[in-house]
Amino acid sequence: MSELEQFRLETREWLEANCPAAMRVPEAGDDDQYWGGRNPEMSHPDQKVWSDRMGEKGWTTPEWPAEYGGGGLDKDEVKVLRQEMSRIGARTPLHSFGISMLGPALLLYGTEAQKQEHIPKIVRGEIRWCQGYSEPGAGSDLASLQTRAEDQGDHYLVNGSKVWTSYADKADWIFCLTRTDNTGTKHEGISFLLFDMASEGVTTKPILLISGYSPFCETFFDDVKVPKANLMGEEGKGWTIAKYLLTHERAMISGFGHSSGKKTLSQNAVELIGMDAGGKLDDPVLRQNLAQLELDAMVFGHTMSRVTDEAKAGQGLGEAASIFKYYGTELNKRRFELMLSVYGEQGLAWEGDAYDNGKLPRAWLRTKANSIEGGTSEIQLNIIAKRVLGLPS
Amino acid sequence: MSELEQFRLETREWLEANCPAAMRVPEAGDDDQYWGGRNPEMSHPDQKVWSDRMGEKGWTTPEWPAEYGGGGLDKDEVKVLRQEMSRIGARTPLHSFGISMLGPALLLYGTEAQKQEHIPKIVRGEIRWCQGYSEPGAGSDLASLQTRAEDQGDHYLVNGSKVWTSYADKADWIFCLTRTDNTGTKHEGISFLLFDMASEGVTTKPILLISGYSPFCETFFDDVKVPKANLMGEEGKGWTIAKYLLTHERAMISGFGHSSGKKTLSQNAVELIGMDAGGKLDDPVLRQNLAQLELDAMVFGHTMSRVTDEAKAGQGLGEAASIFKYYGTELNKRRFELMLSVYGEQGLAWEGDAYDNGKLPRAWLRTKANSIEGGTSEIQLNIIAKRVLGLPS
Amino acid sequence: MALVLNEEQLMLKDAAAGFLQEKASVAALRALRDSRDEAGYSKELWQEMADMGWAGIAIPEAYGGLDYGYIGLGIVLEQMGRNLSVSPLQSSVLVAATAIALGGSEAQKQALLPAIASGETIVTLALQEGPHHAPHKTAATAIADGDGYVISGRKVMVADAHVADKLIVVARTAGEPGDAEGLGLFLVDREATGVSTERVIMVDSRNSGTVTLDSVQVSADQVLGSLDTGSALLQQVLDIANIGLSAELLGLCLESFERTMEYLKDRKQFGAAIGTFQGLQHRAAEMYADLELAKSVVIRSLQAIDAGDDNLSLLASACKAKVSQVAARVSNEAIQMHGGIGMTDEFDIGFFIKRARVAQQTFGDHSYHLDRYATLSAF
Amino acid sequence: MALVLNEEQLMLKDAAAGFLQEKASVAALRALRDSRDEAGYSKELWQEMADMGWAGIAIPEAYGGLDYGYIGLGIVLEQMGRNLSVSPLQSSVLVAATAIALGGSEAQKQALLPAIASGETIVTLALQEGPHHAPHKTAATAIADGDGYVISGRKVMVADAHVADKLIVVARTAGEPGDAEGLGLFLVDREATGVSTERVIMVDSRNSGTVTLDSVQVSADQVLGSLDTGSALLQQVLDIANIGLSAELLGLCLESFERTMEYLKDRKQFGAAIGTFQGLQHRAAEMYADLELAKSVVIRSLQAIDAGDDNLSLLASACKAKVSQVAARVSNEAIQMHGGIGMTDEFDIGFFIKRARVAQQTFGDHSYHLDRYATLSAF
Repeated sequence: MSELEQFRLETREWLEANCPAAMRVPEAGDDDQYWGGRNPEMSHPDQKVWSDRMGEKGWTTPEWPAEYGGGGLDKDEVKVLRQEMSRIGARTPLHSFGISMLGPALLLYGTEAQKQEHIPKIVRGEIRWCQGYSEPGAGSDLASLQTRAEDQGDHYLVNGSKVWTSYADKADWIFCLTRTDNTGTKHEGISFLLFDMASEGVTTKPILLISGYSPFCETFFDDVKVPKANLMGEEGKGWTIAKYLLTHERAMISGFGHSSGKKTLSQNAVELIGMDAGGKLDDPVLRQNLAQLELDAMVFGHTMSRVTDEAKAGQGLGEAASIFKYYGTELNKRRFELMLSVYGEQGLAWEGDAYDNGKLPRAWLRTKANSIEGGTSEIQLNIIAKRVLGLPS
Repeated sequence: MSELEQFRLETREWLEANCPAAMRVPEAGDDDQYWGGRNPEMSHPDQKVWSDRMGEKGWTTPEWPAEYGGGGLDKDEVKVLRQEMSRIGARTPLHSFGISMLGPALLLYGTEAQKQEHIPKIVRGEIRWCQGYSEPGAGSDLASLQTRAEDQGDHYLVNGSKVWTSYADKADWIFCLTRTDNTGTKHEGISFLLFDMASEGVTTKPILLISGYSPFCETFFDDVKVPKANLMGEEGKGWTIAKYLLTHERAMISGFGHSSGKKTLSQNAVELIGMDAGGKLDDPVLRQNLAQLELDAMVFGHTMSRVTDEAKAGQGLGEAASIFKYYGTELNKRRFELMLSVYGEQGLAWEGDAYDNGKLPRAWLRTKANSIEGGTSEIQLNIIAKRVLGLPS
Repeated sequence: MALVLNEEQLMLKDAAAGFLQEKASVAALRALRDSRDEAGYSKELWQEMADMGWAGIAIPEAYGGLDYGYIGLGIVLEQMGRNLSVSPLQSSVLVAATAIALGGSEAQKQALLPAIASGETIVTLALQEGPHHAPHKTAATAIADGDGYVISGRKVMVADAHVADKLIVVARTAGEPGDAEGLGLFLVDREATGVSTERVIMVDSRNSGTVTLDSVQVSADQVLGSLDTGSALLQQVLDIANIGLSAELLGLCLESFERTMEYLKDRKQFGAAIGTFQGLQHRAAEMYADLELAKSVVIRSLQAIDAGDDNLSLLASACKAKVSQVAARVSNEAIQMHGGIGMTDEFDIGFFIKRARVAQQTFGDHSYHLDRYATLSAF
Repeated sequence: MALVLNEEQLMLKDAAAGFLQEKASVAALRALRDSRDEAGYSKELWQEMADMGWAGIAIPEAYGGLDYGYIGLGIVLEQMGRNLSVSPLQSSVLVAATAIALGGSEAQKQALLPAIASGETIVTLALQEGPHHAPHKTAATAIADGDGYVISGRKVMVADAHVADKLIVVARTAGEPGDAEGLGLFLVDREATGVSTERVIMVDSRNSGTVTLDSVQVSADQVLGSLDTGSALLQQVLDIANIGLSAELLGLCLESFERTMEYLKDRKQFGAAIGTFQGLQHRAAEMYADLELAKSVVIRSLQAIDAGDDNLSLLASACKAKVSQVAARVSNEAIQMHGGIGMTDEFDIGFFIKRARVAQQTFGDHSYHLDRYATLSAF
């Protein structure tokens, strides 16, 4: 038996023994996601059990180095782990911006001490992180940020505010872009700080969205003291890290809205609308629009696979993330618009158990932010035009 | 009987007596259009007879002042004349850029002597005009024109070249934008000259288009002498006239492609493709695209009527021509693309009598220029954004 | 007819704009929503509107109306669209009064139209049964029983159901679900035995409702018009309703477009007003052209109702299809061009897209009407 | 399978690109057109291509081919698309050889595949009868007559008809026009008694032709495969043909897009390169994303042919629909972004839109395949 096969057997056995039955049931909604942190929220106590067990093995971050608590697995082993988890329908044990965003940047740009301090807690879900990027009034022009971090010898004094901070009200720590220098261009003088949200002077306020709920907050900093040791990367060079993370975020956001193995939208349409005499969906215009959407979604899937394969083969595309972000979010908006068409006027009810408390229209409205957050579609098109196509400024 | 009814009777009688039978047969193609000029081209000798008779009465330009040879009719009379011509299927007696373009500008900006000299010859089709606007390399940036007209005391010396001059090889005179001054902004120093294409130093060369034929020429001026009296408007203020004429041209070009009372495209599609079991066109995607086109064309027609009515009612829209140019030409391109879809692969044959010598694909290719000539679609969108919507530069 | 408003109509437009901006603006809608108002609309305001004659604007003078025609009603609806004003104008006046005026007996007209015009009675159409507009799929039945009928069925998405005094119930008297013919329209008291209604709050914060009819007895004189002409009457009512909704949508589109243009002029990024970016400029200009088309088809269609044009169905479908398409584009771009702030509940622009989608879906959206347009054009 | 080319395939791509740029560029197409060449393609060049193995690139080695699979053929087709190279590769290799390889008897394969692979024989499919691709509407008949068949009918839009040695004629052996089943494929000599061909020059300056079959006698051994499987075989051939045409269209799109981008960088107006205008930049970027999708579906589909995937029809229709849609957009924008010069025959960019539309229409365009995609997806 190959080593990999051996690994598969052991993994299977371990998962069987350690994944609680309740964690093999699909998540019914966002409430079933486990985000860890100092005061974890749970819809079921086994969420923490499952996350802790996986975190202990480092399997919440299987590909991260073992020296910082990660799983230390190679690519093939990671694939096996995912396959085995999927085989028993195991839930993602831990959702975390520490894993999806900060961690990769920390491994690349953090000091040894920072890695030692923060990564194991991310792996084990002990600290929940949020991201402090956007500011009121800055919008797409992220680098124009104004939150100031003044050098006070052993610490920075941070003043300013952030907006669109996802789950700031639930996070323990923040990774935050601040301005330590005003004299250069706007991309210079930005510094990347890590600090505790429990620090004195930090307050948060949730933002209500048009969808009626929101993970977003405004976050205010009033004379917050941040030790110098919490500077990540060089002072004034934070924009490099920010760009790295933005690219990461773009790839994530474009992943939204993929069907989760349930019925396709066209299958739902057939059930809701029925067929005509010729065996075609009894709404010919909607049928065409659905066909175009599903075809495009399929081909977009091929494109993500191709780009991944090209990267592996060293034929990398470079700026692929911008295409994914642009096309993926626009596709997702199209998909939800068509969902409204499929579900009809009844799909627009906002309240009441009979109408799932407006789950569809709320999700639809939420998609409108996809092409705004993490760099608008317009920004992505600018990036493609200039960096990929080399069109002049 | 009202005066108008009296006029109708007389007109009817005159037309019956003067419109040759051959001129009551619909034009079979561009060859049947009569353009007049010193050496008129004819597919039938009665074309000249008909044009001359109408020109004599001023009815080639019924609404122009009688003192310059025009018909001097009021709006209601013009309408009656059109109705009566249409009643017997009378052809347009004279096609002319003198009528559609230069004339209105002459009446507005010309000196008395210029009007006296040129307008009667336009009305009677004695002189065929062409337009010298675009230059090689200028494209949409019309005002960057380089053709120079040097002041030589009693005349200008014109040097340079023009491109996209429709029928320059068949025209007798040209109205031409030239640069008399280089010192100001590009819109200043432009002068509007009229001159004889038979002048020494004028040569023309036809441009072959992708559609295989073309009315367009390149036109070269090599030390052409133009008398000072042929300056229209003030020296250096030609851009005002040019803009006036461009607006005129835009409205004309957007009028292309209107169905001439024959079958609609969807009716043709039904004949060529047939119906499905449910009584719908047996190509559901094409059906939707056709429906959207015909609906948009109908509503675009409403829009042209509405804007005309608003102008009459003094609720004018101002920059309507840009919308018409933009939307009308884009609509026309869409229409021809759908025609290709309706006529299928056979519609793409290029030669041979059986395939009408490629009339359809040639016309289709020709439409591609609609959104380029007379100000590109992009220029129109810029105009709408800035002048109508007031968006900042 | 010239495709312009005459002086009287222009005055009406200005008056409506002024009144609604003051009393029935987006702020008023927000207040209704946040107070979780029981009725879902302001009765006082509705009475003021009725006192100005709006509830009877298209109703003949003989029945207590102003007789300004549907062009008049369309003008008011457009302004209500601009302000997202909430009232029973759509349900009771645009739809129900139209059905009664077109199909009702003299006695029915006398009994109901003045009451609608005065604002005292609210009537609504109970038509839809499934998720989509599909009148021919009506399954609710009206079975002859002595002199009258017994109606049973379940209706969804009935506008203002829980505040209506009367319902116009569409029920099948012949044929099978799927048949275009065989439908009857019946006047039913909302409080009649066997009728129950349940309020549903929609994404646009307006009233919809589910109506259950359990062996409801109606007398023969409650049939609107005759049973033979029910399907044709319904089509005529729906054509007019769709044109009216298009007028409302047009107002909504114009307002959100104008607000967006203002935002593009004010909002600065990368050191410049974002309205200077040609990418946004071209999209704005394309939308402007679209809006010009929408304006044209709306006024043309409203005039066609009043003129009794015989191609009204074709025009109505063209109108609703085009305006729905434009509304989808304009309302989406309004959010996108506003960026993050457009996503917040605090900012008003998000209210427009919510109302837009409901009005688009009501009585058939772009898909439905583009298909119908093709069918009516014989292809 | 990884959606990338392997090293051998990358070498083939480079070799094809180099060869075609040198010998079969747009200039060569222009020369063929302007000289009104009798054959409509260069026989010498075709022989060179065949000598390099291209005519047998997807044909198994046992029949004289290179056995590089359809991914190999697709690579060459993409480069031919980039250069608008004219040859019988589509008609004789992509379509006819595929039909013979998939459906032919051992004797038919032995007789024809090596001859096609060597470039010595040209075979073409005679399928279409009306203006549109609609195989099930085939009306040409093949009536059993002793051991053989008598074929009558009229075929249009037969690629390379007047220069082909053999035709594969689709004719009905059972059922009525409109039935999907009952079609047979017959090998017919172009010079057989009763066959007449007439050349038609298309907008892309390529050969098409009309073929009239007047009681043409064929023996039983000229049936390709069996009559029972004719319709299925035809569908399989058409799926592969559409994927191959998509590969050609992809090359055409990439080339005209790249030329357009170069033009945007070079061309100056209003004092700046027109490529600085954001309106054009955003459209270019959107097209770029579209092209990335087109690339993906083409390579995925080519691989699926070679892998024998069982959902090939769905993929083939997705591929042709998507690539046709992208081709329409990119070729139109190429003209528009070039402005006036793009309209002149002297400038090469106009040749791309001409070839694009023919390849889009051949064997079904976006409309046809989007409909088929929905049908195959059971909705």
